Amino acid sequence: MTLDQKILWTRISLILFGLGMWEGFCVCGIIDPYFFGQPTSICQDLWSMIIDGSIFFHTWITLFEAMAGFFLGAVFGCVAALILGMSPFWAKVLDPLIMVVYGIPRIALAPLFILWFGLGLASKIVFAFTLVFFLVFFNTFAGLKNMNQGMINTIRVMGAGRRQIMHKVILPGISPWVMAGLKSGMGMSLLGALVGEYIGGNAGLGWMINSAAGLFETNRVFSAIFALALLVMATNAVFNKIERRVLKWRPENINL
Amino acid sequence: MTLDQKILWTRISLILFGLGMWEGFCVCGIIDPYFFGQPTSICQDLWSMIIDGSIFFHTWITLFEAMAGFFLGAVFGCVAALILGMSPFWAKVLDPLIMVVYGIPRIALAPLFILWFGLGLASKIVFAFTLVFFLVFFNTFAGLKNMNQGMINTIRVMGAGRRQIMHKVILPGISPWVMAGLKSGMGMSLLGALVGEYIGGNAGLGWMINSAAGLFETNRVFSAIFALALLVMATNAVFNKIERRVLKWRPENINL
Amino acid sequence: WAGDLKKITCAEAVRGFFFLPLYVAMGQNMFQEQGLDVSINSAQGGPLAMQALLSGQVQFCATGHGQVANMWEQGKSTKIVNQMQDKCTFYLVGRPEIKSIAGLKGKMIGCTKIGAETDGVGRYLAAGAGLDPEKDITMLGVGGMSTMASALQNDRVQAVVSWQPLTHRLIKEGKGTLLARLNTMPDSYTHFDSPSYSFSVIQVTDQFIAQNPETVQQFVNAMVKAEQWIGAASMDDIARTVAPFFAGMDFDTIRQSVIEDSGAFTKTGIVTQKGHDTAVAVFTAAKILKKEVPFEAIVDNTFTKNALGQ
Amino acid sequence: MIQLDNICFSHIANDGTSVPTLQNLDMHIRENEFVSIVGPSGCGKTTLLEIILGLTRQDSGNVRINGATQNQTFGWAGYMSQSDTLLPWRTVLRNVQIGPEIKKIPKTEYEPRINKLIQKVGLTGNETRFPSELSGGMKKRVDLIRTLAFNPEVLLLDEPFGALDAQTRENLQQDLLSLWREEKKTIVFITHDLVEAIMMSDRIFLMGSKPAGIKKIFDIQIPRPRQYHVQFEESFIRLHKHIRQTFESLSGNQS
Amino acid sequence: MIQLDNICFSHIANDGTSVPTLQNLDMHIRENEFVSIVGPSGCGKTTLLEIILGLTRQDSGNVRINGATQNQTFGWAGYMSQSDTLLPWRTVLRNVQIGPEIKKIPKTEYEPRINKLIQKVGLTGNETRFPSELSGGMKKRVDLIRTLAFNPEVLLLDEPFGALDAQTRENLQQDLLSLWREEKKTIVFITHDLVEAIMMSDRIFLMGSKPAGIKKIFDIQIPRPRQYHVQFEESFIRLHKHIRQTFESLSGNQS
Ligand SMILES: Nc1ncnc2c1ncn2[C@@H]1O[C@H](COP(=O)(O)OP(=O)(O)OP(=O)(O)O)[C@@H](O)[C@H]1O
Ligand SMILES: Nc1ncnc2c1ncn2[C@@H]1O[C@H](COP(=O)(O)OP(=O)(O)OP(=O)(O)O)[C@@H](O)[C@H]1O
Ligand SMILES: [Mg+2]
Ligand SMILES: [Mg+2]
Repeated sequence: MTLDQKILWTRISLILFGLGMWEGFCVCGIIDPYFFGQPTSICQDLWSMIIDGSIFFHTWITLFEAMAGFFLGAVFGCVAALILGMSPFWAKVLDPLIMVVYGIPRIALAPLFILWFGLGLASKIVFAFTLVFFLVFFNTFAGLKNMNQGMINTIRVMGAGRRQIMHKVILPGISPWVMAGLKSGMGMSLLGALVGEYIGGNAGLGWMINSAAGLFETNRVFSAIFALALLVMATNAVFNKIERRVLKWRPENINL
Repeated sequence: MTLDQKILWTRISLILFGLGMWEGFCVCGIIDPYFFGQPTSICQDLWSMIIDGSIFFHTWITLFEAMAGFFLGAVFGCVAALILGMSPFWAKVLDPLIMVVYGIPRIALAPLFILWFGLGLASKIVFAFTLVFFLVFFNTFAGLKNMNQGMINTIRVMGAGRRQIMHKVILPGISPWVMAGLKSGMGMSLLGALVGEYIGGNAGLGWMINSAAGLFETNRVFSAIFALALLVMATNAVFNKIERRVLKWRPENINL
Repeated sequence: WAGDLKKITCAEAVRGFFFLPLYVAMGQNMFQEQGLDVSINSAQGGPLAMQALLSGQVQFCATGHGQVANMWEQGKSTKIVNQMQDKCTFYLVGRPEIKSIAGLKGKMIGCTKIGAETDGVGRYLAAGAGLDPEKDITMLGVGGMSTMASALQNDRVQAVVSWQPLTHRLIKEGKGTLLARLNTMPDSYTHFDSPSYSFSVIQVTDQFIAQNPETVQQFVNAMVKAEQWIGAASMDDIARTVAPFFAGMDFDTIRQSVIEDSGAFTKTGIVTQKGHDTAVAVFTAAKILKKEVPFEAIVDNTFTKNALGQ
Repeated sequence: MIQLDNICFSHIANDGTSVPTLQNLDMHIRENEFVSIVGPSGCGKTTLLEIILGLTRQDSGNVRINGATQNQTFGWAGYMSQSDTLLPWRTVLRNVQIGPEIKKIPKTEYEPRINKLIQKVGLTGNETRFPSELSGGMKKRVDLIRTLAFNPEVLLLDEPFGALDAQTRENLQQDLLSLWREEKKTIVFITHDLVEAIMMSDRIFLMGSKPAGIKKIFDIQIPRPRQYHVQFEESFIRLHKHIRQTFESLSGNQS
Repeated sequence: MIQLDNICFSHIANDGTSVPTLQNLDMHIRENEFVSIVGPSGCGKTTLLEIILGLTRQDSGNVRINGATQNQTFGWAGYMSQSDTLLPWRTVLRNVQIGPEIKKIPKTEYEPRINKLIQKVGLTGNETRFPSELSGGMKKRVDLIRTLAFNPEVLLLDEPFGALDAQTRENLQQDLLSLWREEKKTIVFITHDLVEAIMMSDRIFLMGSKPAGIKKIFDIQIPRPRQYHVQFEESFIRLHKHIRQTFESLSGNQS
């Protein structure tokens, strides 16, 4: 058994064990399926949604919103950090203001979001965007502060312009930081899309969770969460692949 | 005028300019105060809450919840990352599961939060915690992967035990990463506390925003946001001070 | 065929049995018959749904009568053009050990949030049972249906102002006792001293009425037809028709909820002065409304009357 | 070619204090000259190079490159810094290619030259390794040929041969000298090895201890090409000793 | 004291391939011995030290320290690595203190020793500077005295004097030798400077090119203390040339 297989099997056993405990507790009456759902019922419900295809539709909607918000947030967060990194004065001026915008609960601005972006996909994408943006921004900016001046100098001396320095030194140099920001941002983009769906809509896993919770259908809530979990695992796997490729120059294991 | 003063004045001018535009647009009817509030009315409202002291009470509640969640999240996030950093096998096994837990919308689990933590401060703190934890965790973990093996080796060779290595090399070595995680976490702790207050309770800025929004009192919503903004600026200033002290060994300006 | 239909979006405050006629009109294709292609958008509560209406993102809004009154007070004039329920379909459910409303003295009552309609109803019921809503009970905001259930389960609150299907489930599973229901004429008299309580309604902006009277008429026509259909149909037929709107809920629960709420189904869709006054009174009790709200300011029965052929 | 007049420079330390490093430093390097800078550790040699390059700005005094005031214009010189500045995300080959890449020279043009350089420093077979997979001396060699591959008129080299064994070192010295001769470069060379300095340079600039200026300039008259055995000749040894003594008398306060 | 038998080791490169570095390496270092390891750049000297220390685990073969199998036990040796491993968040003084700190020696006890070390390497006045504020050579000196301040029985030094000017270098060589003599240390020393190796060592181990073993051991019989001028003596020069030739003949394939 290779290491990768071992990891996979341990993971699967853990999940099955967790589900088994959950089911067992429900059957024994230790936990109340009323609030916690019950794996077998959840699976039934999930199956019914697989049969009628509705789960795929809603999952796809949420995935689309989250990904769109994620990409926009990643690109703009990164670019904004790079621009501010170039001008320390404005970075200092804007620092608390950026933090304030980050700290404003988006839900308080929901009416404005609806006013500007409607109740369709756009407002959900914007919700996801406003969360991802900051996570990527803060990490990218911190990465810039941690850059190795020597590397930049060596390339600058060769007559490299701003764009070349950016492209050949800074971007790869901050990539471990950006990747860490993207990892946080990935989860947050889902949360953002879900919150956006909460506020108003008629599709997506967030909408599903919201209407099911509003009708106290615990199993349906957990069905949506299951679908979400699979979605997260899939995107996470893709992300890890990309990360490994981007950072393949870095020694894999540090012996702490 | 020193640089610091120049920064401060530019910042203040920016804010005043923004507020001026906002007020001007309201007066000219370009934007609708019903959705956007109006700075003068907001200040009036804020003033009335300063007079009766209620704003301080609610701000304090939110600050307390956010800070408690922040500290718990910071400590546990950091510790969890360090523990998993020590065992790459379990880190790989758990990676997608951690991501899944991170990606589950807390609001869907609100009934469980209430069941376990009630409707008081505890459930809000837990809300903030579950957001901060992951941001700090991901950054700390990424920091560990970026550690300099040479430094660890030098100290290890001297016979340092795990705790000493942790204390003398790893923690200071990952501090730029942890600080970046804490910066994101700080804003997120406020968002967590606010969302917690939305769900239930009878105090805090989130509760205030939620009830005001339910009554269409836009100005009151923005009053709470103003109070929140000041709160964010204050905590951010404190954070920057601490960060500068923790990272004072790092050259301040990188010439990009 | 579908291409000729006028696209309309209707926001609803929440997915729930309050808006049954809307779902029936959808499920029985009554909007299509009127030349409308309606889609429903659920929001997180009435205020947000109404913000969507005001910002022009949706054309119709299904919400509570009192909310419309509150919005008018805040300076945005809109009109109720049709009524879906003319009794309150909130229920007061206590923990099993609580036997009567009076038994709630010194206890906590959960509502969705302070200042919401549930808050007002809770205070009203307490007052009616001889308790002082300011001193003898504490109202506490506990959010939506599922958080409400867990707050009650965990004894964080001793009673909740709930609705269907939660009420039905709490009682069926022995987790609560029904302390008050409000959705029949006698109940309404007992607690509100009024035959009716204008509860769930269809709202449009004044501007939309002025610019698209025929669209409003088409929409209301379908609503009235649905309301009449509900009056004639069996409970099973109603439940079957709306079941797709409650995906994931078992049929029995849907059916039972419809039966429980059936006393509140509007007969005509017309808002009465009494109903308006009761709603306003409850919202005033919850300190949401501070001014008198004249009937004509927020109600426009002409479309419903047209639809009824009056 | 490179003219420094009355340069003063103080580092600003992290705690805000100002640490005078260079004081009234004058230096004039002619075109096609090979000069070495020697001086005690920490005297400001690296700082000096960075001022010449325009990476650091002097507090006062003038730097002129080809008669024009140095105005943070780059591209005219190659710089091999003392510390490891290889790009860790680029393989050996791609690190070496960065100079031509920046100059936008087509690959076909620079490829043969780069392959020759890699082969000369004995790194053939390591083209696809990342810097983290190299030994200390291998990194230095990559860094050196990265600077050479950039192929500028002027080369500023900060201890290029520090971490290399004697044999490799001598080979590279010869390679550098022939490059200098054939391609008419101007080379500024920092070293701690006086023999190396004498063997290679036209002139040696001796710096004092911090805050430092140029304390002494030695003209090396030994005819070129200088063979390996000149270092055992009487005149060489005398020169070596002379420089050594001047050095010691100047930096008596160090260590 | 340190005994290596038949050591084989391959690096696993990032791309997963295995790069043989050490092959059938035998080495025996006696107690209180001063040995140097020389070899072409990239032959595996650093790797060898790390295997001795237990930081890297050999693929096959045995490492014995004082008779016991090396089992990733630490604390018995001080290691000055080739690359910069100063802790950037500690000042010079606190970097040097880390050894005694780890050993939990009270401050009063180690303070005088550390102050003397700092003074000896000419870093007085820089105690509160951070590594980022030091020159390359200064960092090396801090690193050296950090290892010395730790004061272990065995010292493994990887090119400790690489970046230092001749004068500082010779002073430090003398300091290290007297420390070795007075405190009876065992020292393993990697250098590229054959003169330095001969001047300081009891024995010189010559490594071949990768995959390498110990190709030759030179016993240096020159009586101690060896004065500066012995390097100009006939016998010294002969030895130097001999080692040099052996070196060259072995690593003919390099460069
Ligand atoms: N992670 C790695 N992957 C592949 N090869 C490696 C790795 N680390 C080191 N090597 C190879 O191992 C060999 C020995 O490296 P080592 O650092 O021990 O050499 P060294 O003798 O110390 O050289 P120098 O004198 O240049 O410091 C080198 O050829 C190097 O390319
Ligand atoms: N950021 C800084 N703050 C304060 N002092 C500094 C800073 N950077 C360098 N110095 C000081 O400037 C002096 C010159 O440094 P420089 O690197 O130029 O020396 P060098 O001649 O290259 O030495 P070496 O031969 O050791 O490389 C040193 O004494 C160093 O302590
Ligand atoms: Mg230097
Ligand atoms: Mg080495």
